[in-house]
Amino acid sequence: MRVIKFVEAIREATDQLLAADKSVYMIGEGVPDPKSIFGTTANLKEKYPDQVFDMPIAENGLTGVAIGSALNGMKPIMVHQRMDFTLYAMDQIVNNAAKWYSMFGGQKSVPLVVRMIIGRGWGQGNQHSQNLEMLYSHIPGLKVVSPSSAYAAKGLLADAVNDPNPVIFIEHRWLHNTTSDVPEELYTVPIGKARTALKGNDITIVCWSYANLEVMKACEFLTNQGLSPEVIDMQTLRPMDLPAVKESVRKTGRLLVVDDAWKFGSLAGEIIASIAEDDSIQLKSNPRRLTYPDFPSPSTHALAKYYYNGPHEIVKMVGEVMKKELKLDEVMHYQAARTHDVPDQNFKGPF
Amino acid sequence: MRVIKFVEAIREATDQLLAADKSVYMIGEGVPDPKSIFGTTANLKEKYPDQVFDMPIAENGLTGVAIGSALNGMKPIMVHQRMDFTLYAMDQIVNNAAKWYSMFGGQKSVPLVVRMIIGRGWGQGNQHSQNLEMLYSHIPGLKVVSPSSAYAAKGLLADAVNDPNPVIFIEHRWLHNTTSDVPEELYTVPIGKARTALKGNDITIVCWSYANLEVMKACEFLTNQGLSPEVIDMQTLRPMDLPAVKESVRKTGRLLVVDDAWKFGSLAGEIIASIAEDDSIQLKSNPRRLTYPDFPSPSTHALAKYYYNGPHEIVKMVGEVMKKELKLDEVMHYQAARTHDVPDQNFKGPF
Amino acid sequence: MTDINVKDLYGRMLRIRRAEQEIAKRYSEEQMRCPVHLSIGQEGAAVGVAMSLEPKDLMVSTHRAHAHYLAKGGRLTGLICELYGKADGCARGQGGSMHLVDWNVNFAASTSIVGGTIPVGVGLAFGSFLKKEKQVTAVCIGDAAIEEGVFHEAANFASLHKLPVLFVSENNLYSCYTHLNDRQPQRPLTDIAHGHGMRHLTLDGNDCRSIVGEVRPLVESIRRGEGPAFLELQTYRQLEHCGPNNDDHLGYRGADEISSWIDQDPLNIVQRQLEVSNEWTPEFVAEIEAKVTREVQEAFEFATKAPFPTREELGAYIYASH
Amino acid sequence: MTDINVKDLYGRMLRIRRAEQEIAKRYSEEQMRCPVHLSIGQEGAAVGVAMSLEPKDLMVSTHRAHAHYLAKGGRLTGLICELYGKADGCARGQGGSMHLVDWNVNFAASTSIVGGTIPVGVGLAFGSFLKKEKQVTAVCIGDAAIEEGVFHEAANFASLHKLPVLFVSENNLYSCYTHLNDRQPQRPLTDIAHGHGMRHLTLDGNDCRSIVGEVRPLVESIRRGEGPAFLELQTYRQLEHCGPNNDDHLGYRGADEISSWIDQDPLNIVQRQLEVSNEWTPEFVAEIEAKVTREVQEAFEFATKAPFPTREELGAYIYASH
Ligand SMILES: Cc1ncc(C[n+]2csc(CCOP(=O)(O)OP(=O)(O)O)c2C)c(N)n1
Ligand SMILES: Cc1ncc(C[n+]2csc(CCOP(=O)(O)OP(=O)(O)O)c2C)c(N)n1
Ligand SMILES: [Mg+2]
Ligand SMILES: [Mg+2]
Repeated sequence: MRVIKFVEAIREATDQLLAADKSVYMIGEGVPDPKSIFGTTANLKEKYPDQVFDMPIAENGLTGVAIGSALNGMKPIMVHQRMDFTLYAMDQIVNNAAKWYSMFGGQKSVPLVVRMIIGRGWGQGNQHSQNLEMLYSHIPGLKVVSPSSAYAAKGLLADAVNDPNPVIFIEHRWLHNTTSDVPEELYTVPIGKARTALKGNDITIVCWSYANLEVMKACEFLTNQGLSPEVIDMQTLRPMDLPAVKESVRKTGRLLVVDDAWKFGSLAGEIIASIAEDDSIQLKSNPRRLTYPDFPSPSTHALAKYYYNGPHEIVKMVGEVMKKELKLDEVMHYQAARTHDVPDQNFKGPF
Repeated sequence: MRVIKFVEAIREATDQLLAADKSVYMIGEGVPDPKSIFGTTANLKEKYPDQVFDMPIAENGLTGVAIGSALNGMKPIMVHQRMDFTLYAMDQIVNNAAKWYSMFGGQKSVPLVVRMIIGRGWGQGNQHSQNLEMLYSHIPGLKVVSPSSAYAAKGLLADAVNDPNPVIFIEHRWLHNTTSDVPEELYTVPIGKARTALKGNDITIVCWSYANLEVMKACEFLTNQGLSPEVIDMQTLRPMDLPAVKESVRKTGRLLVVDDAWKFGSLAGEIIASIAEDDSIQLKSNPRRLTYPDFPSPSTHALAKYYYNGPHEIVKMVGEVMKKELKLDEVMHYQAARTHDVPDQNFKGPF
Repeated sequence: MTDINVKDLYGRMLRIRRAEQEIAKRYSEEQMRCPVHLSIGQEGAAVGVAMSLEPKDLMVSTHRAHAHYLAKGGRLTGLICELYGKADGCARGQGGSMHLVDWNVNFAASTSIVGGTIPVGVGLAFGSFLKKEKQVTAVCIGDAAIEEGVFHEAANFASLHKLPVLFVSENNLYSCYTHLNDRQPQRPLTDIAHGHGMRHLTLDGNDCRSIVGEVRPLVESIRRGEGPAFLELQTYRQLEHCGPNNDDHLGYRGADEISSWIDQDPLNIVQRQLEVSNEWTPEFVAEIEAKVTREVQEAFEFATKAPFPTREELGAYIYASH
Repeated sequence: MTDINVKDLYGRMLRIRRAEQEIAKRYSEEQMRCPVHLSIGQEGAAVGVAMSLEPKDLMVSTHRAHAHYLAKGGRLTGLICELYGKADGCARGQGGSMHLVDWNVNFAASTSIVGGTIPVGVGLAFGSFLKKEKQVTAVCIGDAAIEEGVFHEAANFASLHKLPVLFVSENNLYSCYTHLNDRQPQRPLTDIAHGHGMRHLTLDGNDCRSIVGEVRPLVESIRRGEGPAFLELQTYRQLEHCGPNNDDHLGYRGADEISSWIDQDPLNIVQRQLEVSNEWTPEFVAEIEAKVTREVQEAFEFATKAPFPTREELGAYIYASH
């Protein structure tokens, strides 16, 4: 199959969706500009001049505009270069988009997709690195997806655009240059379905988005030591495929959730609670979560370095859940040798 | 001691805080008007003309204004008649108030109190009945309190105003006319401390705000049947007094969290997860939660009736956690005889 | 203005007035269990704007939406059932007074968050623009809604793309109990529209006939693509902000102010116009009163007897399916 | 304008220019690991406004804040250390380029959410107003920030209460790569200020001397309680939106546009003024270049050698204590 980048997968999906349905349009600050939202919208304006738009800096108002247009037959895809900016738009997303279908008794829904990008590294700091997945995942009426690969990105975007409900589409900036097999034709990855990224028997590691990469890397160091972890990549955060998690945990009896977000009130907590509540599940040890600490990421790389979890922390936590002494030096050395405030050596900032 | 209403306790605390410190001021839509925010700001404008302000309908901008004034030496108390309206203000609350202290390396904090009222009943519907406690409780840098009585309201408001950090002060509309013993002089109830509302040994019921009233009522029907529930009234949602919950659960071995908010991603889930993670706690049965269902409250009273949990649902859920057949008819009759879309017979709407 | 049927305007306003008076009268029975923001005194604005639109044109409104909904042609039984929380309500009882909708007459929505429908209305117009449909959207708001930033964001976008939007601000001087002067600097409201590069017009919001006379050509120019416009309609709410009563005893507005506005009641103004044209005959009055009263009584009778939604409808509208 | 020391203005602008040029030069070393939005070309506006204020007056700014911070008197070492993420940074490295602060010189804050500091600035002024302090707050923003609704909410409140605020919009025609005409309707920016009942003024943002001449009296009128004012300063960013390079090869702005603005570089303008007054002497040029270069070199030397914050500072600033 063909291997392409995550950004290219988004771009291609958008291209195909715009071509397939003239009611689809793409809007966001910088969408038609030379930087083209990290490449995800490159050349789309030239190809679909009547379906691709820049916008003023007015996140709430333009979200409302997108909602209105959706009620009038369009299928907007909106994009924000950082999730942090979408706090401006909470009123329209939560009070309107999420509630339209319910508050008018099922008469019209809002087929809107809002892409939001989580920042990390290169000094992003407090206001450019927040993962606010929880703020949206808590809201009835929204769907929330958070793909971990180019393949999932393309398929979930296609499913999101065809969904009659508002869908929050979360992209981690550090996924943008990752690659995977991606079919050329348009296909869908169904919203609401988790994916077993690795089959195993000893412990269930639940994750999504960029954390999935770190978990898969950690699993190399785990399998080296004879462990057999099972990895569930959620893909959709709401409505969540809890049955998939439960099925896995029933088998392994152990649970670790890795969530790149603040701990208190995290989705990781929700998943643990859902397992803990279930009488039909017997755990062999207490479930655990690995998250951001409960404060925002500082700008200086000297401190941001210690803020994020990588394979080292994951392996360590697996050891705790397994109540096993695991060897850590290899994974520690691996992690120490990596860049820590850029996704790869080619990344030179700024965003 | 003197018994007064919740609204009067808030009004009295505000009065005393305005008198004690000229840098305290009160602002909100309708604060000086004849309805005086359900009575909580009655006559304050007359008494403190230079410290009490109405405001334009501009929640985000005025939150920013309050933040700026706080940085310049003032201690604003802002109020919103519904929590739903504060979605407009998420940017200033989350990106600025919550982060100021951290993003400038500890140089200035924002001593701001934002009162938010949760609506219920009389057809409030999707946009006037949301409990968004979770959206704020997830945010590092904020403190969040949610008192359940007139006594706690006065004391927590005093502690909030004296706190150098931004405090979200959540009031359930149905608490406004409830009464309790309240000292005349100003006192504080410390932020961050839970309260044991009832001592017992069989099950720990965790709750806060209006749910505490329903839980206490349910406990009458539980103690009648020989059960000994312990009730923990959290009072503060962030930073949360998890040690108090743990201490109680260590004793009872059973946990039910009653949370008047949507289930998925609820604080109730966070509490359950925190207990489930803790190796040092042995539970006798699976922890459970009782919450709003995962959709917004409809306007029509014919359906809102089935939306909310009362003593009946609480007793039933305690039975499930205790794995005991509990008698339900008495509590069912009690609940059926109550009004369900108004807090008491005197309430005639509209808000 | 020769093609304006003033008797028809009177009939449409009277229908709204009588319906809302009946709501006010019966509200104390406590069967309409939702907040109601009545438009009594503001019917001229609603009918004037609605009659300047074509049926295919869209309208959105606010918490105070009864008049707009009815003026646009919304079903009276749909409104009354909605207030009673019945399954035949225009939003199946899920919405209540502040959440009205009737897509059959292109009344797209009213919602209860101040400012909430403004960008949605602009978005409806953006949809028309993208689809190249010659459809105008009227965004009906109060005087306070322009304090919300989202108004400006929406207005800027509408002006930038010359979208077919008519912003209608019914300036009734108050936001709940707070006077305009305590919320905005003293300058004409329409200066804001000018700031966004938009055309604007200030009219007597109680003179329905002249609203139609002025606004029809404006709407047609908007339809032709000449860009959005902002209309300030000066009017007055006669009852309390929310609820069925008069609350002037609270003293937030002066007796002179009130009485001068009552004198300028939109029904009075049209009556005087019909008197001048000798169309105000006892027969006309009797006939229109009878017709309107009958419709109102029938709607209440229908609504009070109509069934509530069944429990199955609780939580039935979480997600739309493909 | 006789009391304006133009040589002093030149020196202040040059300090900013040389500091930012050094940042640009060293950025590729990858030791300043945070986004930088340089103000090269816009120093005249920053210095002109700062020199119209008194030291006790407050200022807030945006993502593009280096010039404002330095013009207001902010420590150069504090800025450079902040870019390097060092503990001596003005925000202890927690903020980075977009989060500057120096309360010693009343530079209250810059933040990275567009529009975020606007109401905060108005709030600072509300604080001064409540405390009856004769302190003016300058709210420095770009041309795009006025598209955010929060600007309007803040402007309305400032105008309503006649707060001591000077809004300064540096109109450099672009928001990242998007031209003003693709974001706002074609009308003077200042019409927006008029809409909020505010005084306004449009000036050549590169002519530092005339900015000071015009703005000083304006600031004093604001201080006297005559209400806020809005200043549009027309200027141009010479480098890329974010980063150390020129990116005009991307083709988003025309060569003529660029060259005419480069010709109007704020340093050139003041140089010409000094030539006319015969103050542009080789001695002056040599002396000021040497002084500024020395300060800049010392600051970088200090910053590159300065220690990073220690791990204990991670998570040290969650809550302030009593
Ligand atoms: C965001 C938000 N803030 C506050 C309110 C409470 N509220 C309901 S109506 C209203 C006044 C609106 O005034 P205006 O826009 O002039 O409309 P009018 O009521 O006069 O028709 C207010 C403040 C609300 N519903 N939504
Ligand atoms: C709320 C928000 N939306 C978008 C951005 C991304 N962004 C950063 S700077 C900028 C352009 C700002 O333009 P302007 O206000 O004219 O300032 P300039 O960069 O020209 O100085 C944008 C869109 C942001 N930081 N915050
Ligand atoms: Mg009004
Ligand atoms: Mg600009």
